[in-house]
Amino acid sequence: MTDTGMLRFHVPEPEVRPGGAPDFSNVPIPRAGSVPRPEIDVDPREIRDLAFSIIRVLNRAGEAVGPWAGLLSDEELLEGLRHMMTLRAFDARMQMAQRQGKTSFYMQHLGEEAVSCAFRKALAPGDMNFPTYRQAGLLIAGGYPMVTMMNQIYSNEADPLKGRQLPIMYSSKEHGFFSISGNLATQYIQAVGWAMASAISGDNRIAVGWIGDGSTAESDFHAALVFASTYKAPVVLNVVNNQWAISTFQGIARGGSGTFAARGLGFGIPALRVDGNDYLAVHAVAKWAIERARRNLGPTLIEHVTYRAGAHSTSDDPSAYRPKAESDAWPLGDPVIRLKNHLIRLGVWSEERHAQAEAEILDTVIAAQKQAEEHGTLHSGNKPSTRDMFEGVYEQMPPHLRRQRQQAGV
Amino acid sequence: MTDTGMLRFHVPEPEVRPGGAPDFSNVPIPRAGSVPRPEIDVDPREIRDLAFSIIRVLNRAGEAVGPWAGLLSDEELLEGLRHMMTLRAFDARMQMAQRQGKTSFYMQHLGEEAVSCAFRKALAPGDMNFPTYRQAGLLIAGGYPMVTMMNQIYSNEADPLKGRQLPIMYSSKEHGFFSISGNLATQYIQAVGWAMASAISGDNRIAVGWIGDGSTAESDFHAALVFASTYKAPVVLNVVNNQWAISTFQGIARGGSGTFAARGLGFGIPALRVDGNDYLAVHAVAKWAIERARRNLGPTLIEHVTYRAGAHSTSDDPSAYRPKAESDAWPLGDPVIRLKNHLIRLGVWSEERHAQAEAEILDTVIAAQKQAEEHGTLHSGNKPSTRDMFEGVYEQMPPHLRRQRQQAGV
Amino acid sequence: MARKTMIEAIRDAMDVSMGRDERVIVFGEDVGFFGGVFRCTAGLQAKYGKSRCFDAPINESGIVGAAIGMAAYGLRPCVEVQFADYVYPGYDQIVSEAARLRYRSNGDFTCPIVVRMPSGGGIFGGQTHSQSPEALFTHVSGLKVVVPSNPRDAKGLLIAAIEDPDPVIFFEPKRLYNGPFDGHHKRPVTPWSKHELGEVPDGHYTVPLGKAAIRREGSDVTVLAYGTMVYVAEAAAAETGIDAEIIDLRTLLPLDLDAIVASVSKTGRCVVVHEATQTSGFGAELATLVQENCFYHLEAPIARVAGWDTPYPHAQEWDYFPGPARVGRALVETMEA
Amino acid sequence: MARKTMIEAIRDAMDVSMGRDERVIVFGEDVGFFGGVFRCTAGLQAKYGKSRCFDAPINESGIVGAAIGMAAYGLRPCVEVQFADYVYPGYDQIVSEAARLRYRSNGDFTCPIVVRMPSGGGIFGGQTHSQSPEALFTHVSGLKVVVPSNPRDAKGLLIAAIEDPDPVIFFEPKRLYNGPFDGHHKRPVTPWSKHELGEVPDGHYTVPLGKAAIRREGSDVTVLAYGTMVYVAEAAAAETGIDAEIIDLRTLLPLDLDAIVASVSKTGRCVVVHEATQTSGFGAELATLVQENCFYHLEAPIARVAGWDTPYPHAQEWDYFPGPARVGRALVETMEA
Ligand SMILES: Cc1ncc(C[n+]2csc(CCOP(=O)(O)OP(=O)(O)O)c2C)c(N)n1
Ligand SMILES: Cc1ncc(C[n+]2csc(CCOP(=O)(O)OP(=O)(O)O)c2C)c(N)n1
Ligand SMILES: [Mg+2]
Ligand SMILES: [Mg+2]
Repeated sequence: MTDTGMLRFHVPEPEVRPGGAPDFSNVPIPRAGSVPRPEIDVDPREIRDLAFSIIRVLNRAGEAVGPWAGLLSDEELLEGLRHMMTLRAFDARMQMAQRQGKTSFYMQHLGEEAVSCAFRKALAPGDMNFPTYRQAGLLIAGGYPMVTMMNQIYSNEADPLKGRQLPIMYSSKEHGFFSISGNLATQYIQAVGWAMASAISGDNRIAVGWIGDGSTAESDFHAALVFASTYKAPVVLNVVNNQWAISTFQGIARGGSGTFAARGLGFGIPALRVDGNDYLAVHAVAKWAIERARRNLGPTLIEHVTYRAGAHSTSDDPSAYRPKAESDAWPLGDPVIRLKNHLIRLGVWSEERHAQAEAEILDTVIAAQKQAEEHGTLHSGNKPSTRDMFEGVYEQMPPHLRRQRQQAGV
Repeated sequence: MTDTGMLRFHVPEPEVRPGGAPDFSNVPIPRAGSVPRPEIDVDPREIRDLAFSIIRVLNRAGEAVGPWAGLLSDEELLEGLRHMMTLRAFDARMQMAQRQGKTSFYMQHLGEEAVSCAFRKALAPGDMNFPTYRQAGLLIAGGYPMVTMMNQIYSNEADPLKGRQLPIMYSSKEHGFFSISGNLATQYIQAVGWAMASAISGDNRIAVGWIGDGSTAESDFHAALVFASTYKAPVVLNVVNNQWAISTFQGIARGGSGTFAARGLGFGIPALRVDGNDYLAVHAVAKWAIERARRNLGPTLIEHVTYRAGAHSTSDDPSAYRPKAESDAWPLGDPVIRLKNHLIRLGVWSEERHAQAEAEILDTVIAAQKQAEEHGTLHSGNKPSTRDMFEGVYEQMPPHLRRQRQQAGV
Repeated sequence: MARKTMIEAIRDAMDVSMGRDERVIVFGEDVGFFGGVFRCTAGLQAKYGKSRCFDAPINESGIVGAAIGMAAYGLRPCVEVQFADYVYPGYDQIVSEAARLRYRSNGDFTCPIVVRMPSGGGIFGGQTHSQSPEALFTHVSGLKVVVPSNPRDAKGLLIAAIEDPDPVIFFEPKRLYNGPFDGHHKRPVTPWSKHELGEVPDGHYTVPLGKAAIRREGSDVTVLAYGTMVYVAEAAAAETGIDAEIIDLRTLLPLDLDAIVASVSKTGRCVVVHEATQTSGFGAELATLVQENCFYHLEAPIARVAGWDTPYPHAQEWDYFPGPARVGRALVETMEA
Repeated sequence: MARKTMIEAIRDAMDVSMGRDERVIVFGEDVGFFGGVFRCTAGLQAKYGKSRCFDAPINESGIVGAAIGMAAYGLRPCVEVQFADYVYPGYDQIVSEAARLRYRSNGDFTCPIVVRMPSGGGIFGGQTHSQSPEALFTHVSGLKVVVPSNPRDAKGLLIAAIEDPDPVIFFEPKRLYNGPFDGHHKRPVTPWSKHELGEVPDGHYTVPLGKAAIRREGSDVTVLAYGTMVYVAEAAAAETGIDAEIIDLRTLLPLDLDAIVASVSKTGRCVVVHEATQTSGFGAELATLVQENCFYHLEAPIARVAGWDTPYPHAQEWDYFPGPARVGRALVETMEA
């Protein structure tokens, strides 16, 4: 045996822990506008670099620059801002509702609003998302009623899911939003299956998979990439890299690859990284990938580089594992502020109008909340019936469940 | 919705099916000696090309050329030839034994002998392989007694596994050969775990994972790469691409990536492709990767490009799904013949000595077989006892198994 | 009416279903060009094209997961897992996703998939080609679990499964593929062409899920069995001369409890048999239901005959397999108890 | 002797084991720096270093698979699956690999691993944070399955599990982490600091695997329970005034059948309770064993009280949870039968 000395065990560590000063100076951030926009039918091998860069549109001055800019009208941008502000207000209210005991659990999007809101606007009716629990922007930007979302969160009598699911585990086929599973990554391969089905059926609808940075480590991520690569499925596979998986920093899932987009390289799948806090960049990259899929050019992997500014969920307290100020130090800024500044720069928005919009949106959210609470909250008011608990396990209730329902006296 | 017409479903197909004329002209085969040999501590990003080339040492003229040549002495090469010839003879006899009803099942290595035989010689005592069912060369080249292998295949009274396992599912800790599982890919992450344990323990032994081309699609392949990448585990991860997974051509598992080695790129793991029918090339690449692991430089992924010349197993008939002549058309030739020609070229071997060695080896195998058959075969002679069936489920037999053994009357 | 092997009957079920309904598609490892290692899908790709019958990568989670996505889209995938022993990598998708989708989305999305897989031992397949993991699925609400025992049922049950609006796990006792095997492994097996239940109607028909069949009427003791064990039980009854009523459950979930209760109430005795390991096997559920529902009719303890609680061994296959001798002994003991 | 919560007791067990044996290592999702979402491993990384307690990627198959490789090397990994509901991606590694390794290699390689996971409901965790999948493991030969119900046992059983030469699945009823919960969800829970079994001896001790404990002696009826249901059964007995003998099984596999048979032979009646869905739950095995072994002592059918055969609902948590009212009703019915 060659004597090469003792092996040492390597465990990656984040740069800073609570008590330390956050430092993202080693995260390379390319200038906005600097990354080229390849042709839609580019050979994936020619754009391997895009897996290691970051596509950005909005620069520090609030201008939209470079080849990925110019896709959205002022009205569309204003609408986008409103969606993100709505999602943020919605989150704040529901977070509070949970603290008030009106429901058991909540998960917010703070800092990540651009990702799902902007992506949604690049989709066509009939396309299907397979979301995780952190893409409610797909619903908000898709016009799904906030009251219905709240009814689900409250598990009240008007909950479309009859109280059966954890709060925020929405489902709306009509709005292209697949039933959220609490199990990580399972839905990624399902998105590929849905896309395969669309191709098998000669349809032109495409599917969109969503996964978090931490969850890319899960094996179904691999299943999804293998199937997407082999069958050239019309699917966009999104990785939302918000730097954290509960208390675990992204380096544990990512390992030595440098980026999550890099995972696509091993499958011949075009892989792009995008500034996830840049509404315009997310939208432009989404458009590109969606067009590829719809033109039967196959799957695209997109890593959205963002930051989870809030806690993982209402059960989590991030101060135990990361510096409090880390969020402020995050070099890609805040998606709402960045789009606001851009609109102000464009001359179609102002601080006053923003403050006013904020107030209006809050009113709308509060009004929706009031309406939802008329149908009850988790522990008070009307609730889904115990009978509902026995329904829908199968299309037709089998005899043993019927007997159990009788035993339950309902 | 953009009207982009109908999606079409894509299913990859092999170039030829039975009835067609085999054609590998589209498989790019680099010249022997043309691929550089990087420094052992190279940055993986600098050698991405190696995932798309093929490292070869033996040229058509039977010379060993290029930067990967020159590691093995004549004696070592002669020994390597003997190992491969032994494995081939062993396979032929056991295949026949299965046909004669002496056991239930057999799987041979025809055409792939170089991979496991050459790899084994690059390992040090104490290193641990996590093999699939097609690396018996690790045992043959490691000096594991053929009779013991046969006893296992026959499930006879001397079977070290007491008749419990399918034929060829060997296990020998002493010989660095982890118990084979019939379940594909499961052992790949176990290899990584073993390597992590070695690093945790400050040991200097390394682990080696083995998987087939088809099985890389399995999710545990991903688990292995994630863990290996994250913890820089001292492990060599081998993919034996023998072009087929039972009736399924490699394109179904590989998809659009071009090669299996490419999978490593997404993890920052150095990935090399090697001519799996070239004993010298396999050995040289194995040495390189093993040294990396032992020097704590982390994992390496190696794709061994070879061809399964025989049937998948004794239960399979490949003429149903691929042209009979495909094996002869395989551009990388036969590993035994190539090494033989090299040794002849070196002047240390001849056709006569080869024929003589063949006869001698056959005698040795037949002698071993005779010895094994004295202990019985699956359906005749002595066998492991029924009592053995109840042993070893746990270290200590729990009461319910004791009761069952009583019921069984043994 | 043609005589068919169980393989042919299963293939016929998929053929008929694909012919009637464009949404039915078939995929799995080696099922496309080659037609499956047991040849259950042979010819389907040639007949229906590569888009409706194709090879899958070796990833059982991917196969089931993709099928779930396809079902959510509106197709009706019928997928093959090469051996039941290899279903575990797909277990999460089945348990956490397929089984829960209708419930958790309140019917917004549903999951009409069939997961077919050869199960059971008796072919010297060792621990990884012999398992009977049905009890791991009967514990999962939202699934249906089917185990046919003959070609006629296999076809009708598989068509019913494909048409069912919910996910169905479909076990194919591989030892029965070519003939009714009664556990007498040294005797030649009668081929299906010589067996009444090898007569398989042409075209479309269904055998409803959730209905058992009485294979042998009798008054002494009720035997609850499914798959291969139906024939083992028949042999045991014949050899012991005990007038057993043999119920072939066919569907384990939902279970035909009425048929079971009616029979045991009549016989007052019950023997439960299966190939799977005994502890926490489906026999435990059966025995428990019988004692819950027929307690006052029972004249003897309900006996179980099952695989021993060990992995399935290779050489000791016939010591492991619960053959007619063991079942016969249980019948005798139950009668004498 | 200090009073500890169940979380502290479990942490203590790992601490003691890591202190005594260098081969013991601990990893899982969020278990390293942070110390686990339930804080069961808090402080272990700081004390033993990153090589012996670390964060794992979110891949349950990887966690178990790596642990198996480590065990084959010679370490003794004790890994955490964040919730029992998320064990399924690791199911194949547990069933096909950990459980079979000793057998298939005839002891050449062994697999002394512990897979810990919080299980059970009562915390409004919905269908993915409430499951009790123990029966999916009791069917698998080669595994041991443990469910502690109090801090003292939890520590002793976990140390025993870590020292056991075979793979152990260790369920931690999360509703008991902070106190003995009896199903009266509207009443405040007594903390462990006020409960006798919250007294946890310092240092090393074991509670042997495979031995049940009698929590309440009684003569009317035997209640077989484990985990949270032990306290629900206690409440039901107290509220109905029925003199129940309550057996806390502690280990489901291997099972302490002697204790069960002794008790039922004495009482002649038996009620089995668990949180998991009823069909093919571990209660089926228990009821079957009781009727097999105590048939002639039984004066009434063995009753099961279990989770309904639906996914675990969110809003209807207390309609689903088998609380003291349902258990009490079963006790009364069993006494009146
Ligand atoms: C299969 C599975 N394992 C573990 C969990 C527990 N869990 C819930 S969220 C989470 C972290 C996910 O992190 P990431 O994928 O980065 O998504 P993020 O929360 O950051 O959006 C974990 C481990 C789970 N839900 N499912
Ligand atoms: C989990 C699992 N799924 C399916 C199988 C059935 N099976 C056995 S070998 C095989 C093909 C493997 O092909 P490959 O990985 O290329 O290895 P090769 O046989 O070519 O060496 C399949 C599908 C299995 N053993 N395990
Ligand atoms: Mg994250
Ligand atoms: Mg292969």
